[in-house]
Amino acid sequence: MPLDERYALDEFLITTMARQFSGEVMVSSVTAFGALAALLAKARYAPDLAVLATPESGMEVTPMPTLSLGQFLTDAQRGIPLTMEEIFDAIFTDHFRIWINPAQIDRHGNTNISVIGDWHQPKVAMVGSRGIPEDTSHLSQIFYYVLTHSRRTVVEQVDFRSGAGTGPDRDATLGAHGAPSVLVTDLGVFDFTGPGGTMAVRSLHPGVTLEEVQEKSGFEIHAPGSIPVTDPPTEEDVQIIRDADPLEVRKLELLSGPEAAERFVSIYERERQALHAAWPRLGKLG
Amino acid sequence: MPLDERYALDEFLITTMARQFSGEVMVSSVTAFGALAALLAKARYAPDLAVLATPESGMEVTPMPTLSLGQFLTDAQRGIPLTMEEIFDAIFTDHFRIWINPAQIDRHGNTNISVIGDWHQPKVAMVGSRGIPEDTSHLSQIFYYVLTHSRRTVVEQVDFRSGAGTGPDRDATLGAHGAPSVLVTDLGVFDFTGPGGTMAVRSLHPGVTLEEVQEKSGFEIHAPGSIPVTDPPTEEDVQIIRDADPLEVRKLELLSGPEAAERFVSIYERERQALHAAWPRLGKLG
Amino acid sequence: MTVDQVVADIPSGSTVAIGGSSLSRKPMALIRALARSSVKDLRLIVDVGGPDVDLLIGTGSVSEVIYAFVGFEVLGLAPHFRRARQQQALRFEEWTEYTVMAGLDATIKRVPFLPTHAGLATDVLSVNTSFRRFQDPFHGEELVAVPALKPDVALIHVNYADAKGNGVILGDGHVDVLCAKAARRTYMSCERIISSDELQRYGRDVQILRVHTTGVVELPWGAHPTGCAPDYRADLRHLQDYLKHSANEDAWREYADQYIYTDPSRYLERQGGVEALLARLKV
Amino acid sequence: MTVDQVVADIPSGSTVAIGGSSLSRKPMALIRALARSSVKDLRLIVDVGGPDVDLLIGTGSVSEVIYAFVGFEVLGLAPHFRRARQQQALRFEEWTEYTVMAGLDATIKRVPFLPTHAGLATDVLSVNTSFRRFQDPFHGEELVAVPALKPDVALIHVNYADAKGNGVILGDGHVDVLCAKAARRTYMSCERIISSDELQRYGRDVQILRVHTTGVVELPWGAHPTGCAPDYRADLRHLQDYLKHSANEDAWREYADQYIYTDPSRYLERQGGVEALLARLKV
Repeated sequence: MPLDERYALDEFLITTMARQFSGEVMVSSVTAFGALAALLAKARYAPDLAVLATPESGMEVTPMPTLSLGQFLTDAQRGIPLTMEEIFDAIFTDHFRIWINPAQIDRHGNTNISVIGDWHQPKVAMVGSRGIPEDTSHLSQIFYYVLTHSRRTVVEQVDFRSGAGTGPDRDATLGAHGAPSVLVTDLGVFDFTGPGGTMAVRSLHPGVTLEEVQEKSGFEIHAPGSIPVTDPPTEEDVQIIRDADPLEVRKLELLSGPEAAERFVSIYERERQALHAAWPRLGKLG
Repeated sequence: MPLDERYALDEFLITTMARQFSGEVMVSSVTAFGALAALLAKARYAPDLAVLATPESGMEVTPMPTLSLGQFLTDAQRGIPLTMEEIFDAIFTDHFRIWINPAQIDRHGNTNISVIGDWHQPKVAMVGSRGIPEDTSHLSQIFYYVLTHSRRTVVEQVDFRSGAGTGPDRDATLGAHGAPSVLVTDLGVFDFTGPGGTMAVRSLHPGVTLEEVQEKSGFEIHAPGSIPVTDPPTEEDVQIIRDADPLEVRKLELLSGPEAAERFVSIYERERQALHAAWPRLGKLG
Repeated sequence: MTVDQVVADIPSGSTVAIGGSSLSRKPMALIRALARSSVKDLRLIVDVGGPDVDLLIGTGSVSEVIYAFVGFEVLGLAPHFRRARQQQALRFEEWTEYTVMAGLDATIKRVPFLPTHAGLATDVLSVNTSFRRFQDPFHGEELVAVPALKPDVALIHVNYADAKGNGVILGDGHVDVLCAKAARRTYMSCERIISSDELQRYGRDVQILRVHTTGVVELPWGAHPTGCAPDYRADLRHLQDYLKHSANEDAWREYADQYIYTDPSRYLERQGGVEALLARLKV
Repeated sequence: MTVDQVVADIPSGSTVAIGGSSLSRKPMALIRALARSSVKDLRLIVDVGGPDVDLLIGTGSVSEVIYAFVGFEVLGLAPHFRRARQQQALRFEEWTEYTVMAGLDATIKRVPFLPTHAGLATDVLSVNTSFRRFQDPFHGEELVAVPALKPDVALIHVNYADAKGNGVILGDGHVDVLCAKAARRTYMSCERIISSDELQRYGRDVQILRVHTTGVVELPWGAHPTGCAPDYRADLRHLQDYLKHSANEDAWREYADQYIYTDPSRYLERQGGVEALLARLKV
């Protein structure tokens, strides 16, 4: 999408993600994008969210995008400490939301973070399915985001189903439990309301064409006759994001190679100071 | 048994109970006798016990026999607060011991606290089996005590099995899991080493004869040729019990009728003061 | 919320899980509100029940009780429970302490059952027809399948809560967390509503999370006559009075008029007022 | 206890459950002691693994890994884990976060399995042959049976512990409590051993109970290079160095000589000493 001087791509995407939240649910902050989307949503769009500092740390805190300090935020802000058991109970009772950033997502919303190639003879062994099977078999809303929409990330069929998508297998075994609901990419917003629960365009970001999307996807995405343009962030949205992420941890997710490494080191060196500036009580704890 | 001026029956029985404990296990204090047995054992016979103030309250505390203050002891002594889940995990992993006081116990060590008569048409509906099924299906040692050994309490067959005894049903379904190990009554100490896992005399209290036991039991209890006499408490045992129970809550369990009611009221009125005297920090909490 | 709003949300025939344990932290003010409403045919789920279950049976509000225990501990048996059991007046289902927890946990984990050995070789399995014996899918070991318990409503009483529905429990937690998570709607009374900032100071004593609660009511002494550690102990004198008044219908009507058919503030006055309660029960 | 006594209790072929989560509170000093011993053919169980699993694979101590995740979070993939997976050098079994917890919990509850919907409609069920699909005994609903995971040994690192084996965890608890309860023997390292009286001040942060532990070792910075909230954050610079040295065998031997084949106090010296660590990592 073409850049707009009022906001960067990351701010556009985070705002779009924030606007998906609703209700009184726990929100886990596992990536910088997820943390900022939760924080912005809580401030502007879904005031009842119960936001966590890390996948597991204290509830009712203001997450700060960080490389290594998630748990320390709970300490600084007090917060309500949780256990893994409580996180999973919130998942099973559908009181939990999370933005997941898969390596691959396919036509039916199946997602993969485990392996490229055959699981038994991996081309690239990634990390393992973590808690995505639990999320996708229990939550009524599952949010995915992909920062580089391409034929490598948005694929006809994932190499391995870490997360359950739509289709007969889900219908037979999970029934009403869970289903992928939204995918936000750098090109648009998608859902799974196409024929047979397949991916469909909900809106495209300003300046993005359907042709570009189809060209960058591993399959033909269902599109309605008239496609809305994704609403851009407001000035207030952008300001909230910038204030909440002075170290610009969010930028790391969009970078790679030496530029990312350099930025990474600089953020890591500065994050303690930023934390102490945001939560002065913390410095006194030691 | 004939009274001895050096100790009362309750002190004799509590000491006998205390001497059954061993190892590093949690001990729940659900009755005054159980609490005092745990406390005495910890002081003299099984120093590694982790003693609880109530069935569920803090670990590593000094239980005080009480009518209503169990939970407050955790507060007063700090202690390590536990949850019901932790109690049951300790039961399932066999790190838990408890003295249970059933309404009936039978030849095979089955026990009943639920109902006299048929469960569906109760003569006396008591309280329900509580956690006794869990204890008896998981603990490798299960301790019972009965303060009035009689044909009403030590019976041929319980009216309802709240707790699993020995025998084919246990062998078929529980295998190596759990089994009743000891019964202490006002007449003697019994175990379940008789033919087919039936009740057997381990020792008789001073002055008690086998004839008396058989007469007061609903069935013939297996007895070895030579029957030991139960060891009496030492002076130190008795002193520890008396110091730990200045209100003499333990005496209540042996009383009934108006005498019990009167003693009950007096203990209830005085127990806060006793608690504050034992744990002066508590008075400052309010 | 007010107690009346809570009761208005509980229709006749509801399945109600109750927190606390025998004489400890029972949500008695909510129970009394339920008892004086026109609600009938309640199906109660308790792990360790006491005056909560007994009072609701006494006012004819109950059609079924699922329980591991109902009693008055040191004071003896629960009179209305005992009478109803002996007269076979209601439906009763005897569970055990862990199986009630497992039944609630099954609902939380969204599975139809959880397996256990508890109950094997006892008569609980013979009289409780909700349980089922089955063989585990790996080795054919015989186990008990504990079915999911699905409360419509949970009622709990805690020490402190914030207005959003996070609750602090300072004494024993009993099964309150399980009740709150398993029920479709959870109503929580508390000794005092505090600010969310103040609440966060209690750390891991914040045991009830607002995503699992529907409404909060401030009801000081809301557990009376049961205790609420560390704020007050159980009022055994009042409970002795309760037992005396449970001996016959006239006496029970007198008790009900005095203590049930009245609002929470008048209830406290009839205990002699807050000062007298403090003098008698504060630890 | 000392680290060497702990390692002496762990024979080759043991099944070892490891606490912590990726870059948080991994018992790294115990892991390094295990890595430099002659112990082989370990069967590791981790929920969320990181440098713990990767290092033990790097030193050839492992024959099988049961895991929901192994990675270095913001730093990327786990190099030895990735290589071993791609070369099919060891046996791997992919589980999921909750099923690892459920497998440990099944052992704690002494049942052969626990049921869940997790894994249905995913490929985890196809590649993980330990799971079994079955139908629930009540309604025939299709479920996954998660088999009990039975660790011989659990290794965890906590903030404080008393000499008796009660442990305080101040940051996230991860799956440490489950590991400690499920394992036949649990060894716990801690930043500092404190008196039992002092420990009791931590209330519900005392998460590890001594009845579930076998031995305690005082090992300050024992989680390094992972973090131990609120005492120190993860040492991402050291971990970057680790990753660089994992590129080839020579570099890895250099890393191992420097940081694994050395005792805990020399390890800290080689990090620049405690002062430097404090300056870099204390929050």
